[in-house]
Amino acid sequence: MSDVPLHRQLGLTDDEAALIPELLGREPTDPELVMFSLMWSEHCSYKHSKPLLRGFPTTGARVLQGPGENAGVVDVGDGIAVALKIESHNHPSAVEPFEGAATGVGGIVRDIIAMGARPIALLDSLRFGELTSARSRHLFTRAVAGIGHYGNCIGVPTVGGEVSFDDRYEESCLVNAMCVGILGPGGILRAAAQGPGNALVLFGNKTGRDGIGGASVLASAELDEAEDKRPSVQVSDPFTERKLMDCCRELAESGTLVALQDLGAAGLTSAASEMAAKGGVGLDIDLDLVPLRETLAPAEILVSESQERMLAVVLPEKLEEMIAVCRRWDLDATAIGSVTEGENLVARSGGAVVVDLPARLLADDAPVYEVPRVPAPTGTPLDLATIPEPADLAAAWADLLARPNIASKRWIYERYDHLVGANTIRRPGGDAAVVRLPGSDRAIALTTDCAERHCEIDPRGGGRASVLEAARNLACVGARPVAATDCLNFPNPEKGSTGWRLAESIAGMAEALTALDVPVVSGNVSLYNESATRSILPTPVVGMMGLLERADSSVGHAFADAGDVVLLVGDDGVLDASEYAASPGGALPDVDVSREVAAIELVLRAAEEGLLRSAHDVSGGGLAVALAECAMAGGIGATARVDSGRRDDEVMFGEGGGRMLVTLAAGDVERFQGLADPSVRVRRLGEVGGDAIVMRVGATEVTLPVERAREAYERGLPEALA
Amino acid sequence: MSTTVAVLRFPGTLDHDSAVRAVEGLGATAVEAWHADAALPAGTDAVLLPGGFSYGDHLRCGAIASRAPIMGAVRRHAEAGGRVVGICNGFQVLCEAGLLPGALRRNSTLSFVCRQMELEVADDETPWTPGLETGAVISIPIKNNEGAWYGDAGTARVVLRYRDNLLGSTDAVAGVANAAGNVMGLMPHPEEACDALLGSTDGQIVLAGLIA
Amino acid sequence: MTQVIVTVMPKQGVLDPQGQAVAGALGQLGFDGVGEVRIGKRIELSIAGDDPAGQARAMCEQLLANALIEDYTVEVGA
Amino acid sequence: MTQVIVTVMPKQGVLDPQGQAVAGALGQLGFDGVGEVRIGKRIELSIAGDDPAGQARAMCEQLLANALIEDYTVEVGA
Ligand SMILES: Nc1ncnc2c1ncn2[C@@H]1O[C@H](COP(=O)(O)OP(=O)(O)O)[C@@H](O)[C@H]1O
Ligand SMILES: [Mg+2]
Repeated sequence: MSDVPLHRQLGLTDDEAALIPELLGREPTDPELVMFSLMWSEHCSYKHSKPLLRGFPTTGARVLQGPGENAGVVDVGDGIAVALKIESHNHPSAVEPFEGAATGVGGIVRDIIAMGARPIALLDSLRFGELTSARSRHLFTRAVAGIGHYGNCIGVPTVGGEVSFDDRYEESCLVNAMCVGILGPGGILRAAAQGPGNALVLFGNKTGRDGIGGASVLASAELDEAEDKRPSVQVSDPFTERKLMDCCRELAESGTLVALQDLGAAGLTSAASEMAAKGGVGLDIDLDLVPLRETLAPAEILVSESQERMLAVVLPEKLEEMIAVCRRWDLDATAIGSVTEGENLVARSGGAVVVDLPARLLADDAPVYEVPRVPAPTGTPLDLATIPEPADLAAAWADLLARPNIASKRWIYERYDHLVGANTIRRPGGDAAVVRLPGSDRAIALTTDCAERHCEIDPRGGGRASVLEAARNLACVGARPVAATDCLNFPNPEKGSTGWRLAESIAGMAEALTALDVPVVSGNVSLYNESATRSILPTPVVGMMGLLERADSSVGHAFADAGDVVLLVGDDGVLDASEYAASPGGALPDVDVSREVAAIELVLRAAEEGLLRSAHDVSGGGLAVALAECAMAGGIGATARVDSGRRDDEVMFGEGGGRMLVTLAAGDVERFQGLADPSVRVRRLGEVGGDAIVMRVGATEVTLPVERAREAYERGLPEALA
Repeated sequence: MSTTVAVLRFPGTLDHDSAVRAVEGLGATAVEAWHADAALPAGTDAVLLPGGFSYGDHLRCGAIASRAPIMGAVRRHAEAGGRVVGICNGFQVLCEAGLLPGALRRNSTLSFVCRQMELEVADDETPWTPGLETGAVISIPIKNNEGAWYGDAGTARVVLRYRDNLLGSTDAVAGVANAAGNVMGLMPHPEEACDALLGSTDGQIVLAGLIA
Repeated sequence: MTQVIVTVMPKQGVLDPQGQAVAGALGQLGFDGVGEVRIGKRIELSIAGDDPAGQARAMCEQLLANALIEDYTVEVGA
Repeated sequence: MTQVIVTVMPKQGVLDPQGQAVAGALGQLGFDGVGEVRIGKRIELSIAGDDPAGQARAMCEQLLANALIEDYTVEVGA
C-alpha cells in the first residue's frame, strides 16, 4: 500500500495530481490534497457528466431556481414556491443498507432545508437483485427499514416511490430518495456566502469520524474496494434532523440567515468551498472551534461526513439570536469562522494555517472529461417462438400479478408513514401521490419512474419512455406536469458503451421533457455502479411533479360504477423487454414523443373537464395487469374486448405504446372523443361491472375473478420475502 | 367564548401543526405549550398531546417526554378534571406519566404500520365518543411502531378497540381513558381524519371531546 | 467517575415479541439448539459522587425502566 | 441448555444518539453527576450443545450484531 503514491490512494489520477500544483503555484499540503481528491471526485464535481447534463431543458416561466443550488424551486401559483430534488445513496446502502438508506433520506431532506423550505413529502426509487437471493432480500428489507425509520422519525410523509428487482442489481443496489418542500414567507435561501465580516456558524450534530473517505471511496470507486472501508459507516440520527428542520424553519422565517448550506459528501470542505465560490468571497475557519465527538486530525475535521449538520452565514448582530434559537431546539451551534475579502478558503489548526487556497479550485475547477461514446449494437426483435404460449392464460395472468415487480407494494409503503402532516390526498398504491399545498386550494402530484430495461436495449427510447411514463402517471391523477428532477444511475462511463448509453438516455429524456415543456430543476449523478462481474442496467430515474389547480379534483385508478365505459388511449404494446417475457434483449418500436404527449394532453383535458371516473397508466404487465389493478382498487370487475391479429399473450401482457386506461360515464364518451387529437388512438374496450375481469382477445375469453387477482397481487411481495 | 386547547410541543413532536389545524377546524383556539415551560398557557381549557417521536423515541417511547417540566402542569390540569387527549406518542407519554393505565409496546408485526383502521366504540359514555353507541364503527388511520397497548383490560376504561387486532394489543385496545373519563389516549390519529378530502372525518368525533 | 451498568429486561411473563422473532430468525439460519431468547437493554453510565449505585437505582425508578413491564439491575464497575 | 448472555454495544467513536438523549434527560431530571451514557442490547439465550459460546459468537457474526457499527461480547452463565 505504502509504495502507492498518496494521490492515487485518494483516488486522484496522475494527471489530476500534476494539475494541482500548477493551479496552486505550489505543492498542496496533505489536508489540501485530501480536499482536492474529494472535491474532484465524480460525486462532487460531475467531471464525467457535466457536459452531458447541458442537454436538459432547465428554464421556464415557473422556474425560480434551476440546477446548481441545493435543490430546484418552482412557482406553483397562489404565491407558493416548491423545492424538489432527488439524490442517490447507492454505495453506502450496499455496504450497510439500514444506515446507508436512512442517511440517504437525511441528506436529501437537508438539501431541501438548505433552500429555506419545509420538507412536505419524500419518495424512494429502489433497485435490488432478484428476491430469490438471500443477500438481495437482506439488502432490500434493511434499506426499506432504514428509509422508513428516518422518514417516520422526522415526520415527513413518504408518499410514493418505485422498486424493481433484477439480477443486474444483485451486487450494486440503487437507493434514490426524493424530497419536496414548501418555501416559507422568507423566500429562497441560497448557499452563496456574502458580506466580509459575517459569521460562519456550524450547527447540528458534533463532528466525528463518520464517513471519512466516504465521498471518494464509497461514491466513486467500485464496491470491492469500498468493502475495506467499512468502519467509516455513518449512523443516522433522525431526532437531531427533526430538530434541525424545526430550527431552520424558525431561522428562515425570521430572516436570520444570510446563507445556508447542508453538509453532505466531503463535509465541511464541500460546504465551505461551495459557499465561498458561489459568493465570490473567502472564508476563514478555525478548526479548533469545531465541536468534536472524538479527537480528530485537521484533515479529518475538514472531510468528516458526520450527518445532521448545517453551515450558515449570519450577520454579526444576529449571531446571538441565531445561536439562541439553536439552543432552544437543543442543538449545538458554534461560530467557527467568518467571511473574508478575497476568494480563499483558509483553515487554521493550533494557530497554524493548514489550508489556504482559492475556493473555486475545489468547487469549480475540477478537470472535465468527455466520456467515450461507443454505440452498442442494435438489438433484434424478440422471437415470440422462444416464448411458449401458456395453456391457461388466467393462471399466467394471476402469476404475473404475484411477481415482485408487478405485485402490490403495500409491504413497502405501509412501513412508511405516508400521512403525517395531514395533507396526503392520494396515498401510495395509485399512479402518483397527491399532496395538498397547505393554505391553498391547490395540490401537487408526485411520482418517480424509470424504464431501465428499455434503456438497456435502446437508451434514447428508454430515456423518452422514462419521462413519458412519469408524465402519464401525473396525468392519470389529473395533474399537469410542471417540473422534473433526475438521478442518473449508471455503471462506469469510461468503459464499454456506458458513456454512449448515458449520453443517449439524456438526449431521449431531454427530447421528451422539451415536448412536455417540463424543465429539469435539479438532479444527481451516480456512476460506477458495478462490480468486477456485473453492471447495473442504465437507470435514469425521473422524479416529476404535477400541479392540480383544485385539490379536490384529483382522479384515482379505482373503477367506480357498473356501466362506466372502459377506454384505452394509446398504441399496442410488445413483449420485448417486458416483465412477462422476462428475457433480456429485444428491440422496441420507436417512442413517438409527439403522439404520446398528445395522449397525455387528452387525459389531462378530460380530467380538467371532470369527465374521468378513473384513469390508470398501463405499465409493467401490460393491459391485463392495468385492468386488474383498477378492478382490485374499485372492488368491481369489467369486461374488455381487444381485437387484434396478434398472439393473445402479447395483447394481454405486452408493454409500451404510451397507453392509459380511462373510464367514463356512458354519456361522456362522445365529449371525451371530441377532445382527442386525431393522432391519438382511442379504443372502447367494454364496461365496468361484475366481480371478475373478463378479457376477450379475438376469439379467446379469459376470466379472472377480482378476488383471485387480489389474492395473487397481495401475496407476491410478502411471499417472496418470507 | 371558544375553547382554548393547549397543543404540546416536545423536541421530536411531528403532528403539532396538523393537530392545531384539526382543533381549529372544530372552532376551538389552539395555543402552543412548550415542553420546557412549567405552566400551561393562560386560559387553557383542554390539552392535546400530539403524535411524533418525542426525544427520538429513545429509551422507551414517551418516557423522556413524560418527565418534561410541562407534564407537571398537565397532571394538575387532569387532576382538576380538565380534558386531556394524547394521540399516538401523546398516548405513550400519558401512560409513561401514569395518567393513563398500561404501556405501549412494540407491534407484534415487529414493523412500523401505516394503515386506515376500523375502530369499534367500547364505551359510549365518555366525552370522546359523543353521539356514538357502543359497537359503532369509525375509521381512523394508525401509523406507529410501538402501538400495542399492554395492560389490565379488565380494570382499564377501554374507549376504542380495533376490529382487526393487527398490532397485538391486549384485548385489541386502541384507546383508553382514566376512570373519570376526562383523560384519554389512543394510538390512531384522529387529526389525520378530520377532512373528507383526506378520506375520513371520523376523527372530529373523538377530538370534539376537547370542547366542553 | 464510577462506571455503572444498568440492565433493563422485559419482566418474566411479559411477552417479548422481539426475542421471539430473533429466536425464529436464528432457527432459520440453521442454529438448532436455541431455546428462549429475551432481549433487553444495557445502559453504561459514568456517575460522579458517593453513591453511584443509589443514584443509578433512582434513575431507574424515575426514568430508565418502566416497572409495569420491565425489571432492572444495577452493577457498579471499576 | 446453557444460559448465554450476549452484549451488543455501539462501537467506540460511532454516534450513539440514544445514549446522548438519555444523558440529556437525566441531566434535566436533576441527576448532575452523569458523564457519558452508552446504550446497547443485552440478549439472553439458552443454547443446547457442546460449544454454546462458539455458537453465540457465530450468531453475533451472522445476526445479532452489526460488525460495522457494533461490538459484542459473549458470556456463558450457569
Ligand atoms: N419503494 C416504494 N416506496 C413507496 N411507494 C412505492 C414504492 N414502490 C412502489 N410504491 C407505490 O406503489 C404504487 C405502484 O407502484 P408502481 O408499480 O411502480 O407504479 P407504476 O408502474 O404505475 O409507476 C405507486 O403508488 C407507488 O408510489
Ligand atoms: Mg406498476
